Amino acid sequence: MTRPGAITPPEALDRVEETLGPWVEEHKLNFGAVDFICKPENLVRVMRRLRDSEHLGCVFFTFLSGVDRSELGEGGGGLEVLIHVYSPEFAIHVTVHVPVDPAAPECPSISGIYKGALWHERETHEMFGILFPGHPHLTTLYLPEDFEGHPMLRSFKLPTRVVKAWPGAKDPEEAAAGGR
Amino acid sequence: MARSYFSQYLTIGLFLVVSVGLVMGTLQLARLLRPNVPSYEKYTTYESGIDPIGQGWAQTNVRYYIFALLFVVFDVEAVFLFPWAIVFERLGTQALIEMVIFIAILALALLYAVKKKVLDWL
Amino acid sequence: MAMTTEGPKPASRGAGAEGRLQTEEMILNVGPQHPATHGVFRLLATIDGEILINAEPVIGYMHRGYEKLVEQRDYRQITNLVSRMDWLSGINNELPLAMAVEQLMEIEVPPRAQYLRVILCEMNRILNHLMFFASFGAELGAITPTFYAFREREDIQRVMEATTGGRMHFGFFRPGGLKEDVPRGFVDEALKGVRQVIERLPDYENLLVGNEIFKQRTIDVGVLDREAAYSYGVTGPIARGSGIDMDIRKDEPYLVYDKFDFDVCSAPNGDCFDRFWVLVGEVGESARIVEQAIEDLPPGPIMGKVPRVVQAPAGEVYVRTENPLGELGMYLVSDGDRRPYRLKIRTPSYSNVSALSHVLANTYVSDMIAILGSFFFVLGDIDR
Amino acid sequence: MFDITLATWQILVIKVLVILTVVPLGALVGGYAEHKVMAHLQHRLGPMYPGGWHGWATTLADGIKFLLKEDIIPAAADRKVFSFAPAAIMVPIIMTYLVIPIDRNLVIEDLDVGLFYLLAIGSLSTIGLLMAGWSSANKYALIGALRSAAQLIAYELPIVLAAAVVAMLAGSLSLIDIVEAQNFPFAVWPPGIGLVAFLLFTIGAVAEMTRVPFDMPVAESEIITGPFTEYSGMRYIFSHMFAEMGHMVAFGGIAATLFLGGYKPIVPLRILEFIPGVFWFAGKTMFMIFLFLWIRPTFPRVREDQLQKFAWKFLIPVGLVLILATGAWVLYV
Repeated sequence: MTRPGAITPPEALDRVEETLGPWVEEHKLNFGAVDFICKPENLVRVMRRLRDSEHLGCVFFTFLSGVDRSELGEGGGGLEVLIHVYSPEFAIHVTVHVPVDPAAPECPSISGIYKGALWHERETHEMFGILFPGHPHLTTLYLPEDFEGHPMLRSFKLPTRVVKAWPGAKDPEEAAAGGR
Repeated sequence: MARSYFSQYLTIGLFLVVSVGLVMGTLQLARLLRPNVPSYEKYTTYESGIDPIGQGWAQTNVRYYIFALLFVVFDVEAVFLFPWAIVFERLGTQALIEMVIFIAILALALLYAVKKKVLDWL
Repeated sequence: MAMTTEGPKPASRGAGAEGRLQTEEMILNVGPQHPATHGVFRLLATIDGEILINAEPVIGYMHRGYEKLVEQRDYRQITNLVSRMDWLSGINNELPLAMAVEQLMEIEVPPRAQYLRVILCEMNRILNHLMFFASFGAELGAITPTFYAFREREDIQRVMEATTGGRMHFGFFRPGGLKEDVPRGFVDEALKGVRQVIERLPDYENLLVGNEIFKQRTIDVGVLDREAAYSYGVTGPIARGSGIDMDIRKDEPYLVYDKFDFDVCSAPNGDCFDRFWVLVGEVGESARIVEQAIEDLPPGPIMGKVPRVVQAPAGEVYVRTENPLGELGMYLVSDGDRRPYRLKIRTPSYSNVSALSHVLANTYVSDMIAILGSFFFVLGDIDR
Repeated sequence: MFDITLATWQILVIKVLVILTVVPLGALVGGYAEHKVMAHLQHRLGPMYPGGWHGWATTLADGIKFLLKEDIIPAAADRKVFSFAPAAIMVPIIMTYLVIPIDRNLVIEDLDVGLFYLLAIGSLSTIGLLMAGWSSANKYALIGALRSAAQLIAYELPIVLAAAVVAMLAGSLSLIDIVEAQNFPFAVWPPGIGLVAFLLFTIGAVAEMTRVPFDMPVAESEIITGPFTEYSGMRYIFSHMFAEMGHMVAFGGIAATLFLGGYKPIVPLRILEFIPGVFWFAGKTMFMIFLFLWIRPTFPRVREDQLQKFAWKFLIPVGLVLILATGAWVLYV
């Protein structure tokens, strides 16, 4: 941490807890980044606080995406929206996990707070099928408009791999055993 | 004098015919040599590889017509300038002063155009 | 240079004589097949004569679904896959993946490998920046810088080729270290290459930066203000051209970047000229880093203690590196398998280009090209 | 009415034939020079293979290739105008060669109003460009055509004013008279005036040829090739490549005639007169062409509005002042 004005991760965790305490859960440090879970209904308030609070100043929008944790094994969980923001002033990394209902995935749009989310939300929408109410123009970004399905969900299998397994050896043991 | 004058125009006419012939002849030669394999895609209008939105003959904002007007002003000036240019040495100072006045009027027109900001677009 | 930091000016139609004329706005497709878009990138431009009213970038023409593909492949295979995202800076793309796996597996990378990673990454950065130096000039109609920049690139590219066997897609970084050690003569050739760049760069710079027409075309054109840059998540030379001094190599030094002496180039105005100026400045800084790294290059192994099968333990990590075009981040979710459970790739060009429509409103059609050229992006990096 | 003997006809035909071989030849050599000069300015070799020696046949091969290309007229285009436009662009350019004196006696027709004729004929190609752009029914072509029209008329004026200065100095519009009036080339004498007029003319010429830095109408990174976007094969060559080269040779010749003393030796020395005028003329023309070629790899391109402002706010006022200065100089010095 050599950025002038940077604070250590534990300090950052304290500040986040102090500022956002009641609205977020399970704050912890994960490889130097503050990591917490936020319910969709609190998201807009939390993100605005993160950006505008003078103790945090997370004005830099890194990314927004989704994770389908349905096959992650024990303690996995369901579908979530993943947001990462950064504070250039204090060098704080914040990762926000927003669990959404897999049956009717919906998460408020934060594109009014971070303009960068405009594209990221469109991508997450088409890839995971998550709706972002409040987004001004929620259309497909990458996929053709008539594409069916949401490719990044775990239930969406890559047809090529279903039809035909990977032809080569996948790891050294297999290769030694006579694979290609 | 008259004869040579007309023969000069005859030369221009001949040259015009020959140069049109040169261009058209080459195009005809190309017609004999080139292939012709029509297909639908070849005859579509190019717009960066996708179907054009709207048509090419849109009524665009021609900001340039102001320049055309300005050009007319100055090109008319040129018409007067060349005859003057040849004889002004014989006519002397008076001719020069007259031209100064003429050019000053035109320069005023240009100045007016600049002041009206017709040269700025944004 | 005027110190304007506000966004694009509103259209104040100068001429009093017009206005009563009936004109139509015209929708013009710039791209996907257009000389100025560096690939299949489309800009849906609404124009009114020579004025660009607004422009909406349309992407996705070469979306390859990397985030899905990596879920089917093990970490070894992914190395070669991510190398193809940003085809101008292949080796930089491999770095965050290797680092993410190393962090989860707690692998210590030997110093020689770290130094070599720095050298290769910075040489790749020079290649990338020279490419944009070339293309920006070409877009503004100056063709000569293209050839000069490509001549310089070739010397460095040859060193990279001799080392890794590839000219664009290297596949050289592995979790734990490098594929193999550098060949004999690497040190001399690499030093020769970068010293040549340092020596000739001022000349090339003057070709454009010192040219009055170039200044006219770029200064105060396409201003991206600081707040918008933050909000859109703009990084790299573009953000630094808007007065943001973020550089991950300095802010959170990874590899051994904290051992070298280099400056973060930045410029305050956020116009095309500043972006370009930062880009050119970074070439020199990268060359300096390579010089220092080669001089201090320690001997030793190039591979840490890595198990035969790379299997990242369950966990999540976000690793970010300073790609030539900005912050390349990879959010790796692992369930302990040989394959990543989820790998979110945050590419710099994607965020940078999303800010384009903000900058492009109310400019000249000609400025659009200057702005596109100064928003250094690679299509593969946007579409992944 | 016309008392033209057979001999006059023969001479005329020979002259026409000579000029008509010079035009394509000049364009071919100009094209080759463009390849090679630019390559060497950029530390590279340029074409090396066609023809054997240093790729001398490159442009020839290019020409034959384009001759064999399919001619495509878009379905949406206005067919008649579209196919006629290349001729409308090319013919006026060829017509300019009519009055350029290659040697004291080698000129097709020494018109009394030669200079005036040159300017009048030269501005006709604008119509061809507009025809090409409009008939293509392509947005890029339309933008390009409007740009070319605006640019060509704007830069016509500096050329006209510079030419008027020459006419004032020489007291004649006949190009032969103009050459004869130059004991020293006008570009170096009279002091200052000639040089400024020469620069005005050169800048205007570069813009008229739509070459860098004034190549907005055909800026390939913005509007593909402007008015010629939809053209292919021989029509493309005539409307763009050949027209540009023909223009370049023509402007080189005109500049050599008006400012550099045409077919006369560069300094009025008796010893130098044993070299035929053709060589002097060719040398000066090539110098001008080299100048035009040199400009291209040196500059980026300017923006359309900057280009217009440069013409209207700088070049034209300078030209007007220059005319008055010339008048004063001729009368009182």
